[in-house]
Amino acid sequence: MPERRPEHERVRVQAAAFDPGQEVSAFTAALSASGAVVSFTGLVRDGATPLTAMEIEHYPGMTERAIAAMVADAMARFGLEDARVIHRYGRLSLRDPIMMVATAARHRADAFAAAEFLMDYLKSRAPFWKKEITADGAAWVAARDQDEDALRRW
Amino acid sequence: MPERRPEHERVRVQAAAFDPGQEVSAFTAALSASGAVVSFTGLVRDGATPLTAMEIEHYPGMTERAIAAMVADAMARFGLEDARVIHRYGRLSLRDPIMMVATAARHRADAFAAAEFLMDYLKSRAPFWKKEITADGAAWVAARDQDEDALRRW
Amino acid sequence: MRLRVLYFAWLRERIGAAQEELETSAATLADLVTELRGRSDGHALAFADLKGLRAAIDQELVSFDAALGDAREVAFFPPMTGG
Amino acid sequence: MRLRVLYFAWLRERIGAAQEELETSAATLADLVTELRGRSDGHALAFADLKGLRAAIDQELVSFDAALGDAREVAFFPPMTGG
Repeated sequence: MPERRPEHERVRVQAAAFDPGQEVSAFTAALSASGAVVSFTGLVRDGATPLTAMEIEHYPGMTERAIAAMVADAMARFGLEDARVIHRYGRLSLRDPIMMVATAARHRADAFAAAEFLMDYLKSRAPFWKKEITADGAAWVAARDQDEDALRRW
Repeated sequence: MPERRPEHERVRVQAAAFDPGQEVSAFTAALSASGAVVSFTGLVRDGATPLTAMEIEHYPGMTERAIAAMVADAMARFGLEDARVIHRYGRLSLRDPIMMVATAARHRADAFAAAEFLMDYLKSRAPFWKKEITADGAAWVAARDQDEDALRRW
Repeated sequence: MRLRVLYFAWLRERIGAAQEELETSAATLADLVTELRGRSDGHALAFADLKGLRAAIDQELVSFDAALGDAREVAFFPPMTGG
Repeated sequence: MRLRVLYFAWLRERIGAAQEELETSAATLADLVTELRGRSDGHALAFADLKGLRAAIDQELVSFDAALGDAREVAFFPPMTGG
């Protein structure tokens, strides 16, 4: 395994848009020992009512700390060569990428498990709050019990 | 859901190299109803002995048929909006992408499960055979019992 | 003790402020909530039911029985909906 | 019945050919294997132990007790190692 990237380079919390494909290319190009790369991208999509926009509020400072801790945990638990988390905040449009996770390990089982682990923790433990704006008005997205339950498997 | 892409456009078996990031971008850009995209990329990596090259043999015709059937199965089973499988054959170098899978669904659980399902079937049911070329000579990669066992969970 | 208190999402909207600086002698987060409820009708409404709320002390997620200790920043918010 | 038989990976190397055209009256894949074993030492060696082998009839994976029916293409190979 090569020298490991500092934790803070693995996490980006930003207002700017990003291209998940470009991130996957850059992430993959920097690997040296992995046989398996998994990526997850979350996109803004319509709910029951067509969406005008999504607004994401976050807790600057705590967000980066919380995600860096999750990434360090995933790196150790699944023996990853590298991992990446990018998460946007601010105003997003339909179909915009909201966030992505990438993981790299020797074998596929670890890369998949690490990506799912990070997604489960990001959903319920990273301080982001989504608001959906539709023709009917704006409404905060409610946390789902099944997202909280998903943490129990780890 | 928009009109679905014909099955054969979802599967590519090719000697040419490909860029997994570019594929993720194109795949994601064509979606309209999904909130979750998962990609898996398999890379050539060193085993116990440093690798000179990898040669992948396949069964032309059967390969495409077998993969198209897996993809159709995954689409129905996990309610996917779209899926993509690309798999190379021929001579590959260290760190080259060997293959990739991409899946898109409304929710992350289905996108992850479909990608793992496709990987498990590709490993043991798509007619590819890998040969590792090292300084010691060439050796066919042996199938692993755990790859066969992985199919039992579906 | 001087404390910065932050509010997020609908809690922020209900209270009508993203942050407040205040002086408190509360020993725990629950004590602090009791104090905050007295500040306005908006606060009282926002903190009516703690079951649907989460809290952090100095950017670490904690439960409502956590001691404030020498905390400098406390935050209250609804369950997170990231990812 | 005229049949095209394909070999892949180490089976191909051991037999020394990627494909053969042959005339057979074998009813099942197992019968065909018995015939093939007689063709050369390489064939006999390649088909010594069927436990480590897989087979397809007209590009569909089947077990060794499968009937040949009106098959046109039969393939033999080791367990797949794709992905």
